[in-house]
Amino acid sequence: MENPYLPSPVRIEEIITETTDGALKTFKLVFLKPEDEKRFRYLPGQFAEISVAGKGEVPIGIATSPTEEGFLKFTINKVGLVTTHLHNMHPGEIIGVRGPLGKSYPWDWFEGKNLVIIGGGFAFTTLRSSIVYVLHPDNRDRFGDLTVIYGARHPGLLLYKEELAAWEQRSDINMHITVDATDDPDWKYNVGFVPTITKEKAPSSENAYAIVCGPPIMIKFTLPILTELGFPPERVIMSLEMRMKCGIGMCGRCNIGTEYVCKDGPVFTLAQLNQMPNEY
Amino acid sequence: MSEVIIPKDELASFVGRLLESYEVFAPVARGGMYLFERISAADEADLSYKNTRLSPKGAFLPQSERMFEFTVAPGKEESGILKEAPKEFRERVLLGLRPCDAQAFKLVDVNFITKEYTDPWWARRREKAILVGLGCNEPRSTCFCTSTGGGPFSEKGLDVLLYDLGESFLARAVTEKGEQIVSFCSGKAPGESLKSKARELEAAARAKIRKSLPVDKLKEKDLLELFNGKFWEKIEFACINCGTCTFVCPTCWCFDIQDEVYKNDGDRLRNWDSCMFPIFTLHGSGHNPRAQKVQRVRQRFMHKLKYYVDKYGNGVACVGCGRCVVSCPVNIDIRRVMEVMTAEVCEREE
Amino acid sequence: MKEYIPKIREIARKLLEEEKVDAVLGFRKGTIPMMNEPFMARSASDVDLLYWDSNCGINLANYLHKRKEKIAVVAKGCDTRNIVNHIVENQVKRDQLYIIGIPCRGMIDRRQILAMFEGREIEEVDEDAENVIIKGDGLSETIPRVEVLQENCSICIHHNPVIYDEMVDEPVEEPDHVDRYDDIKAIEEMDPEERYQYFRDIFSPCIRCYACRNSCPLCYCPTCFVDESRPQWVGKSIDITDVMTFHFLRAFHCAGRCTDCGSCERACPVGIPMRLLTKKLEKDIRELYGYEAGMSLDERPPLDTYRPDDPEFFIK
Amino acid sequence: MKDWEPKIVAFLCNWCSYGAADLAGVSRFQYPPYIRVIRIPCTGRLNPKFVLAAFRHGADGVWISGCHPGDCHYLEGNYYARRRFALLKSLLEYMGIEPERIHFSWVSSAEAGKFVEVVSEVTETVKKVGPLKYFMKKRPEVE
Repeated sequence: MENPYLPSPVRIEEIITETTDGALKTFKLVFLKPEDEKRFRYLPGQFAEISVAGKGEVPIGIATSPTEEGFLKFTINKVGLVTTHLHNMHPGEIIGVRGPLGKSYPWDWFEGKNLVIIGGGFAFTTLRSSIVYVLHPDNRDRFGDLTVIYGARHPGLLLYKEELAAWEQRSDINMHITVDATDDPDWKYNVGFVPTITKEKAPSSENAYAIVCGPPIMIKFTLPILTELGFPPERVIMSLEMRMKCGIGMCGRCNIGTEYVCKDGPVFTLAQLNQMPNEY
Repeated sequence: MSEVIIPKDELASFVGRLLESYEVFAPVARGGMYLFERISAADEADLSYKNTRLSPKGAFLPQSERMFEFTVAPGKEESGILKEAPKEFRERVLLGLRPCDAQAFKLVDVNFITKEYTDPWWARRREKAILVGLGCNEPRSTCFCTSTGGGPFSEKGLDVLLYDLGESFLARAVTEKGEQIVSFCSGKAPGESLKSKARELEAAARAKIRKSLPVDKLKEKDLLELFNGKFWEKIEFACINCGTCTFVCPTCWCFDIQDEVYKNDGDRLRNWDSCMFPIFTLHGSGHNPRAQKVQRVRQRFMHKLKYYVDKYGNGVACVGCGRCVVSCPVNIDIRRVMEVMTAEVCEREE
Repeated sequence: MKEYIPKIREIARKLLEEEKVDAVLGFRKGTIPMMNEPFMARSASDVDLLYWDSNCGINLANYLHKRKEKIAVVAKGCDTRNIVNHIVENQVKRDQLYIIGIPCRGMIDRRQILAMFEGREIEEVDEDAENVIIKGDGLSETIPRVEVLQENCSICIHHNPVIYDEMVDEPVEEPDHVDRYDDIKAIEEMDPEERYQYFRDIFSPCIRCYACRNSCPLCYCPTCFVDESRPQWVGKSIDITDVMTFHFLRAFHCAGRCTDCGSCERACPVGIPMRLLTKKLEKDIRELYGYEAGMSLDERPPLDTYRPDDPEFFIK
Repeated sequence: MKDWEPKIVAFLCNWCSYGAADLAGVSRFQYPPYIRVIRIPCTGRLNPKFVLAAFRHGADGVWISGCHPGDCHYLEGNYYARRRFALLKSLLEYMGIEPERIHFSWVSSAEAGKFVEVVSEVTETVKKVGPLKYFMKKRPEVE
């Protein structure tokens, strides 16, 4: 019997400090067993439980795209017991990964559609996965225009800075990077909150889906703008966070009404969320 | 299916024979209460009990269970790698459990055995278990199993059903597995008079359950209307947010996963958890979607009586055993909550 | 004690009608024998639900902390001592409260009665001044109430409220000679090994439901030590070391504050006599510092004060 | 048991007993090497949880030491602590911890001699009672 609670051992290959405050680090992980890697088939939007023996597990969105083979990346905020311990670990050490878990963004719905990806802060991880996935030559033709609006409080808190810069240069993606504020005279991109920039750039809702991921306050002010732009709630896709333990819909804590965020989510449409109790 | 008579003075030898082939769990008297525990001698089982204080769910979902073990010794190759804790899963007989509790196992199965995932510990124990139920001649005043799809002699989820006929038990096999158990009884088949006595007991027991609750109405209620009901504030007032109701409940399955380290070795354990505890849903960020007591109380009742109903189309996640009614320190009575939730007019929060 | 009900309702009605309070905290009659439910009457129409008998053992002070409204509270002796604690510990203000004092004659030990009639269904338990009357399926027994009181009530020396705005009746007589610590002394006589085994047996049925903690008016920390993870002071399994560590620290948090109201034992679903720990601390504090919890608004709790000449025989 | 060496956790107040340990070291006094010192700002900071945690992690004995009454750097921290210690010791013993395992002392930063004396006495007593029997966290007996 396959044990869905058993993490696969992985080696920490590399640890990248992403932000100037040091609170976010990206962990590049490599499976110890090739069969575990083969089994780990995922799509952007899914997450995994990162397991540290003796400390516990944390659910983290997968930052890599399935088009990047041979490793997984997770960008982890230093918050509690497990993540603090992770931040003190070094390349070469062994941890565990359990997954992939949850539902991905609905990629079959996106076929032939334009995509508007809106992200804020460190919630950009599964969005990065999505962008890399869409931009991959095998996939690019399956989707229409790709617009990305990504903001952080200041330039030092933006994730994946090199990739952001590279995407800015490409013609097959409309990239809008923004920060809430900066005193950096060399800052070449937008300044302003994500909702403001969304309004300003006004991506068309025509034949489009929006994926929105970010802190509650950003979501709160972005959703009305998407409505203004003509996105119906069925085409606004969101990803939720919850305290989780099992990640497979059994331990009982992450439900919103009838839905378990870990298994039935974490991806929901705004239309679905509107029908669910407001308890998240 | 076959029926046999076990005279009461032969019960011990019957249990003794079971003990030779199975792990046997049975009601055991423990300091002023009964608990469902594994027994090692036939005379430990006491079938004269009314019901156990805690439900028998611990036989499949122990309060604390070792999931994995590991070493964190530095420099060792296997350091940090979890291995499934070695366990033996022998065939086990749950002897004399109440029909409501057997029904509860079926309700919990849908959580642990799903098309995507199977909980290995629950599933292995369930697979190897034979459930020998004991019908309730004397339902308690807090029992309401007939409202929740069961009954004092319900065969749901059982392999064998026992009737206590006074001088003897009538054992009826309900499943193939049950036949196996019945074959351990040396007794003969019941005559017509004992059979009719069993039927009379059953009818009398049903008549003794006075409480009838309109549980079916819950299906039709609007989820958000119930969720936003104003009545939750009244229901939750007395609640002290302990975990008693959830821990005594046969259908509460929530658990927590915890790592422990003892010098260089460690375990990943799972322990019963409760939606009554604030930490149950506390995010690392400090945000808590169910920070208020009223939200947690609502979660417990909504989960049992509405979310479960809507998600699985399987009835309510309550079997009417009455344990939470008896054990709640502040007398929050799920029967009263059911009545409020199924009332015609549902007061909504403005 | 049912005879107090009309007076309780009368006072409550007056207070609510005259808008002297926003709510009256008391009990309403329970749905099963020997249980009542803490209840907040918010309008005159709720008043007739207020109820009182010898099954009101849950300490209502537990429902007072951090409340903003003006509340009348029906309070027996131990409840008022916990209210004093609350006021001293700044959990509630005196002028927010209108205390309706109950001269208490002790609460019935539900667990004991259930055990006495194990196997038989008790359907109703009634009481008069002297007796408890138990009725059920072919059952009708009269037992003198002194024989079925909760243990803490049988050794209670403060039946009457220590603080109140109005009494529902004349004070009851307080007993003369009560040895509150028989059981504690017997444990003190044991050697360490015996004591450990004794408590191990006592605490092994614990299911970690925290009913003892949550029914206790003293437990109001925003985050309990059992939920702290960095560091984690106590594991969450039913391992006996964790269970005993929990009970040790829970009791210690009550040191100098516990009024022996018995809510913890009453709430425990598996019948653990955890008062053996809090009572030990109570005894020590009485002997060392001459203090009794919750008796005066002007005294600091014993662990929040000191005397330069406090005993220090155990310090090198 | 012959090779057993006691583990003693010593919670020393920063201003007095920790200073005494320092002075004992500087003065090259010899004392038994079984104590693990944890510096605390004041004995008033000692939460009973710390003592339980020490036993939980396998300490055979715990020793808490601070300034003499009246000499507290924070004026009265040790007075408060003294009451807490009396109850802590009593309740620990009541639940089965041997009295030989829990020790308190007042040692000023000038009393390197007393520091050595107390370490020796604590060590001897803990040695006599042997390894910790209860309240140590072990692998739980669960399924």
